[in-house]
Amino acid sequence: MLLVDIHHRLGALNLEASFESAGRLTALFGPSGSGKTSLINIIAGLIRPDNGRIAVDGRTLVDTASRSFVPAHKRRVGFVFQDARLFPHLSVRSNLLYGRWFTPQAERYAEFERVVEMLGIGHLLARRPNLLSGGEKQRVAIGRALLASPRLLLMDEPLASLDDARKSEIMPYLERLRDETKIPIVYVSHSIAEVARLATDIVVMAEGKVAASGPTIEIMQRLDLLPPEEVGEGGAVLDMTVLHHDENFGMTVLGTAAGEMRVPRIARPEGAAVRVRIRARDVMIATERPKGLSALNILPGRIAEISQVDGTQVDLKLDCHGDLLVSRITRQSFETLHLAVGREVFAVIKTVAFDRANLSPGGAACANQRLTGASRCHL
Amino acid sequence: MLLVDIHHRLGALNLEASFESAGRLTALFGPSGSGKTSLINIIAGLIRPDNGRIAVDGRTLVDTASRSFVPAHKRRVGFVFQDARLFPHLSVRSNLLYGRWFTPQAERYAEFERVVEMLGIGHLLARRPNLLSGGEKQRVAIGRALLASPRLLLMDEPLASLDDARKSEIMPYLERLRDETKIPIVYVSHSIAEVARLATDIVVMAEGKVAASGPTIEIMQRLDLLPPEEVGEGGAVLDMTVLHHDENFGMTVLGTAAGEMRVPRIARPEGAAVRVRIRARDVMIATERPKGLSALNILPGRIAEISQVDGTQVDLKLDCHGDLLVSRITRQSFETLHLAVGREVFAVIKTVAFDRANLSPGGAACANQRLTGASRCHL
Amino acid sequence: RADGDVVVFAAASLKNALDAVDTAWKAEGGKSATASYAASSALAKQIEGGAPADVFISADLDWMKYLADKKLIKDGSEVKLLGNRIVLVAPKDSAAKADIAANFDLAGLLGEGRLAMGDVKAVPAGKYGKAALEKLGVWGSVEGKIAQAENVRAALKLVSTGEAPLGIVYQTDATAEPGVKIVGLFPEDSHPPIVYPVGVTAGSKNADAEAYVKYLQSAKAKELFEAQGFTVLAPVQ
Amino acid sequence: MLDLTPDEWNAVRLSIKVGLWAMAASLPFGIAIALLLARGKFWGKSLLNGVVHLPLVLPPVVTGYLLLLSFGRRGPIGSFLDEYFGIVFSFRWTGAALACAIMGFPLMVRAIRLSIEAVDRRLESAAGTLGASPLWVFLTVTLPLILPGVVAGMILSFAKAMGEFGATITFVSNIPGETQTLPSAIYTFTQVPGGDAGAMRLTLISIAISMIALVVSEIFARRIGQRLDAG
Amino acid sequence: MLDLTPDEWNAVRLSIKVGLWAMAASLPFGIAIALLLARGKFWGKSLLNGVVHLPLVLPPVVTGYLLLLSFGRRGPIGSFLDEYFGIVFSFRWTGAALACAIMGFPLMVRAIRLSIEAVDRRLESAAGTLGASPLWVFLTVTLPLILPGVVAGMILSFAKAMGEFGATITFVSNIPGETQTLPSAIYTFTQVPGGDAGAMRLTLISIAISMIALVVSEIFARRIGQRLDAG
Ligand SMILES: Nc1ncnc2c1ncn2[C@@H]1O[C@H](COP(=O)(O)OP(=O)(O)OP(=O)(O)O)[C@@H](O)[C@H]1O
Ligand SMILES: Nc1ncnc2c1ncn2[C@@H]1O[C@H](COP(=O)(O)OP(=O)(O)OP(=O)(O)O)[C@@H](O)[C@H]1O
Ligand SMILES: [Mg+2]
Ligand SMILES: [Mg+2]
Repeated sequence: MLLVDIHHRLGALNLEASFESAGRLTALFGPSGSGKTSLINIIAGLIRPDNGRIAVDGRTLVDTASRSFVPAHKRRVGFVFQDARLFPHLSVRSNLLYGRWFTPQAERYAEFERVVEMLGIGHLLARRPNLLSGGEKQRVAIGRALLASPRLLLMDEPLASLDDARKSEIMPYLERLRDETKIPIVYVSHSIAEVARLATDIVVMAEGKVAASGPTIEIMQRLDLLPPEEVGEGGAVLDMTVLHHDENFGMTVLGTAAGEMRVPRIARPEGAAVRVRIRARDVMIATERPKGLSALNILPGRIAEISQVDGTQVDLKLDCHGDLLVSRITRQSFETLHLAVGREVFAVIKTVAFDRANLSPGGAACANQRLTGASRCHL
Repeated sequence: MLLVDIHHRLGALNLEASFESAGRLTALFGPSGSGKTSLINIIAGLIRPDNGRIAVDGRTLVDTASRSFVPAHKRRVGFVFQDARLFPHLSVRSNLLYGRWFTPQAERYAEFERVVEMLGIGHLLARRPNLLSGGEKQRVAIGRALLASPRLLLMDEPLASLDDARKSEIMPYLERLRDETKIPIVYVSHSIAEVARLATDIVVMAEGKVAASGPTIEIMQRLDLLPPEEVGEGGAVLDMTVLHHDENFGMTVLGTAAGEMRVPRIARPEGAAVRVRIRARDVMIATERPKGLSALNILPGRIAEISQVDGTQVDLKLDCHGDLLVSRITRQSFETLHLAVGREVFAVIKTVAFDRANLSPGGAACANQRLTGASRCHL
Repeated sequence: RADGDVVVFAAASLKNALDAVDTAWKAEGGKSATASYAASSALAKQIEGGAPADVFISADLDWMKYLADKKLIKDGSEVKLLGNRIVLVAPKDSAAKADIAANFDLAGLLGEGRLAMGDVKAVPAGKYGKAALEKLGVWGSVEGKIAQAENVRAALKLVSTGEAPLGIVYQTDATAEPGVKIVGLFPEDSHPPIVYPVGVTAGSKNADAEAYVKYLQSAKAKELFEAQGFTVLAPVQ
Repeated sequence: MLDLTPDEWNAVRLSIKVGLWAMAASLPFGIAIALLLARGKFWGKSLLNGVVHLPLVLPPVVTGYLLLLSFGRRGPIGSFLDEYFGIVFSFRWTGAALACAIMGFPLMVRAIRLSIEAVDRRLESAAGTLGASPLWVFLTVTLPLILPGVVAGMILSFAKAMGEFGATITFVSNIPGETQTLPSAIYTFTQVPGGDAGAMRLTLISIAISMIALVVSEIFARRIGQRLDAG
Repeated sequence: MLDLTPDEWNAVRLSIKVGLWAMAASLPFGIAIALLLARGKFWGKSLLNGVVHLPLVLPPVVTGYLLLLSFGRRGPIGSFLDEYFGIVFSFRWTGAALACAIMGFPLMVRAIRLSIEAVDRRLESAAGTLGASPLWVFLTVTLPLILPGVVAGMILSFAKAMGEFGATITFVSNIPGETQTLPSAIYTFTQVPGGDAGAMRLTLISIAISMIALVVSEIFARRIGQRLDAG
């Protein structure tokens, strides 16, 4: 539970952020210079806001009204800086272990070996930071923050200069952190894929203000909030259950209100909750059930809502027995197929459209939805 | 024309890079710590290689055999560093103009206003770099390198911390640089989308060695070269011609050997060459021509090649009247549809699958292909 | 430094002579003496500041008087111990000749050069030199050509290095310095008497201090002082 | 050349002792004052800065007199320290060390201050977020980063002590075996006829000691430098 | 307090002139030597470093004698400079400036060197890739970045010149209006009984001048500091 309600002036920028995020991982999303870094600096206690209040899990970190201010070193935050900020006089190992000195024994949950292995920095431990490559520095910085076993993790574009292979080794760890240790995380990223996969809540910032905030599921459906280039990445986020695995074809069958969905095999037991992002542009519409098509997932549904994006593309919301899918098609198709609200159609989704980045274990989003009292989780 | 053939020892890393790239934009691609930055440092003249030779457009920059070494400041390279490295004592404006002092009047091709506007840094000109946000710094660094009007542009993950909106404003500029001014560019990136769009040639690095190198079209088809997480991004890159625009639906019809292809409207005149990346995972296979489907592009073709990726997915190469498409489907679909080499099928591609990142003007790749004597461009 | 040592604060120019006297005193069954050599001014101020000195030997009367006025010197212990002469010196390769008398042509001898001497306000040799030149009536003609040094040794150096063609220094220094030659001796009546007074400090608790001062006036000491070119003023005891 | 008299040996030993003590004893104050001047924002900062520079600005003799007046047996600070702590400076080697420490202080403070001002404060805030209190941040981040300046300050202080003479001889006089340091001994030689050879001999010894100290400090500094940036 | 004699006024003026010249004239050498020591790799670097520190290590009187021997009228360097360039140091204010410059030189070099060693060399290579030759890189990147050290070095040199006395008076003696700087004048006062008041008056003037210089340098340094890191 993260509560932010601050006002702070930074040169020409008027940072005015007010939101409440019930989720375990809150993504800050917004263009360059919109105040994301400044905001997490305030959360970390590195900047004292002109006025306002910040509380995490009920603990007030700063409140200008009551003049309380917890200094940075007492906040137990793990901060992954946008610039790595490694200590040049310490070896990588000492950098990693720096925060551990200040963590009470009982509260150390991050294991050194585990983190080092996950980040692939075992061979760097004896080195000095100055000779590391950009990505190596960033990984050490992530490790340093994690190994402080923080009670609040602030990550400022932590994966920006990492290759995708490395990203996909780190992301599951962050997911476990989010879901198992329940450490609240504030995560700045420009990558919708990352945000959609990791975030339970999203705060969209623009010019120092909060343009929108809410659970990931809601924000991701609002394609209008996304920058034009990222719209194709938007879409529905559904929470599903693992029904069974098809070991022969290496697939997993997920159950959803809309029907069964076949995705590449995932390593989750039967009955487990899984969260699936279905990009709007990956969902085709067919007016009759297609035959002889390589796409395995064909879900019947009803057009619930139609919105024109610009003159050329149309977004459809499909109600598939309660689950909501978003599809983006051309206006040409839209007109050719005579689509209208209420019409029964089929949503066609390729199985391979689900890469690992779109599948993440755990129904964290749902858990949060329940916390906030919303009930649209399985809508 | 970039020729690299060097060997250099850096601590534990044995950098051994030997490749020749005829293209105007050579992408360096590879995991963190694989030696990309070190390599472009050598090209820039910041590191003197233990031995080897580097030549750009016939000009030898370093040749340890003949003991020639052009010092960095005489190479006229524009270097966008992974860390921005702005001059802290100069304003943003002076940072931007720094290289201009050293550029002969006649060779200045980069216009200040144009670059500043493209990078969206007009409001920052009077500022000191230390107060800029991460993305702002990166943009100024790009501007500084461009405004030196370099004869060789080296960019080390230049867009890593930028949002996609900003990226898509910068990329066309880089494309124009590549195609119009013919400045050779070496570009380090982890993003396949960026690389596929911009690069004429790709050098894949791993542990200091060149794992593969060649024209983008070839490398992108070799899905095996891509890291597992990026495979979905791979696919065919085709050079097409603008046939006409459909102003009503805001679409452009492209001509290819395989037939017509409808993509979102692009701002290119009729007859212009366009390069299209078609992700393997965006191509569906149908054994009979689908009806009532929102996908607009349905191209008949013949299965030319089948390769199993792992037990669960299959890559098909389709020969569509000479153009080669790549499709990735599940093994389940593959078996259900009884696919085999030689079978006539339909490739189904949604129009919205082409976002701007997949469409880039100019047949740069082709031009290069011709230079190297290869003739697979319209294969 | 042993606890019973007699601590002597002496003007730095006395070092050679006094070291020899101290050695002799010890050899003849006296105690050992520890000498601290510095500028008379500094030593006087230190004694004023509570320095553990038993005996003070000043290079001029002024600083002795300064302490005596402040009741820091034992009444009646003060003795005018040594005398010295001031001389005109030139670098040893100089052809300068001078007959020091009233209104002698010092300015002409100097030419463009400067006359090196101790600071005419601060350094005893400088003060004596100025007095002598005034008495001889040549001060006015050379006043603008003086190079005042921090101490008489520095003035000597200026001459021996050829920096200054002439200088006024103590006879003791001039005879011992191979780099200079004595061009002339100032008449003793041309300046106030050059006196090195000695006295026992009021704060001294060392019973040997008096004996030491007495030994300074002994025949042996006289011999040693004269070996260094000093004249001994105090009668031998 | 090395057949020194016992007094001269004493002077050599004493000079090293005084130099080391002056350097070591002023170090904590040097760091504290440098920190205050580099980081602090308080009324009277210019004044403090001026006071720190005084020993540089004043002729050493004046500094010596001022020390004599304040730290002497009869001076206010001197008598206070004597009475309550039994610390006596006047005419002891401790006084020589005090004089040298004070004369070298502006040099030490300046060097350390320059280093402090060059520290990237973002590293300190990074340490703060990791749980280090300001004191720990200083000990584990700031101090290691300013080591080059600390080493420079120490060597300057030591070298100054090897050459300091005016303030020392004025404050604690020139008592062999107690307060006669090498420079005082050299001075004494320059004050008597025929002393040049002796002065030269002691000067060479002084140079040799300082050279050793310099070389050691340079090796040390190079190590630190390599650690901090081999980039 | 300010009813100074003409000679004293001369001493004040001369001290400022000598201090400024000593500072200005040694600056290019200071920067060059600091650069050499910080960056150079050559045989004899330790020796050069030692020589630079000599004026700190040697008693000022010895430095004065050495100056006299080498830069004096008959000294090898002095006669050479006189013959070929018409530059004369002996008994001139230029000699006082030379003595002060040399006494302040180790302080200046150390401050500048510390700053040079703190420069992020990656910025220099960035400038290189933009086409700046090493000289331009130095002028447009290194020099602005080391300004804090340069300012510190300058103020140290000036302050030292305000207090320098031993080497100056030994080298060029104490000629009112020509080589009598404030410290020499103060010295004279301290050597006569009852001169304390006069010494104090001149000392206060000397302190006042240095304070003004210090404050100006601090303001300047703060400006630079703000520009370099307001992060
Ligand atoms: N001077 C050096 N001494 C020792 N090792 C070095 C040196 N410079 C680089 N390395 C090492 O060489 C490897 C390659 O570094 P480089 O910066 O070229 O990687 P990179 O491909 O740019 O990685 P990234 O994508 O993370 O920036 C890294 O493991 C790095 O630690
Ligand atoms: N101390 C400051 N004084 C003046 N302006 C500042 C200060 N700190 C930040 N800014 C400005 O405020 C804006 C927001 O900066 P911030 O670093 O928070 O952006 P950001 O959202 O993190 O951007 P990016 O994605 O590029 O890192 C920027 O325009 C920056 O230049
Ligand atoms: Mg930021
Ligand atoms: Mg790199």
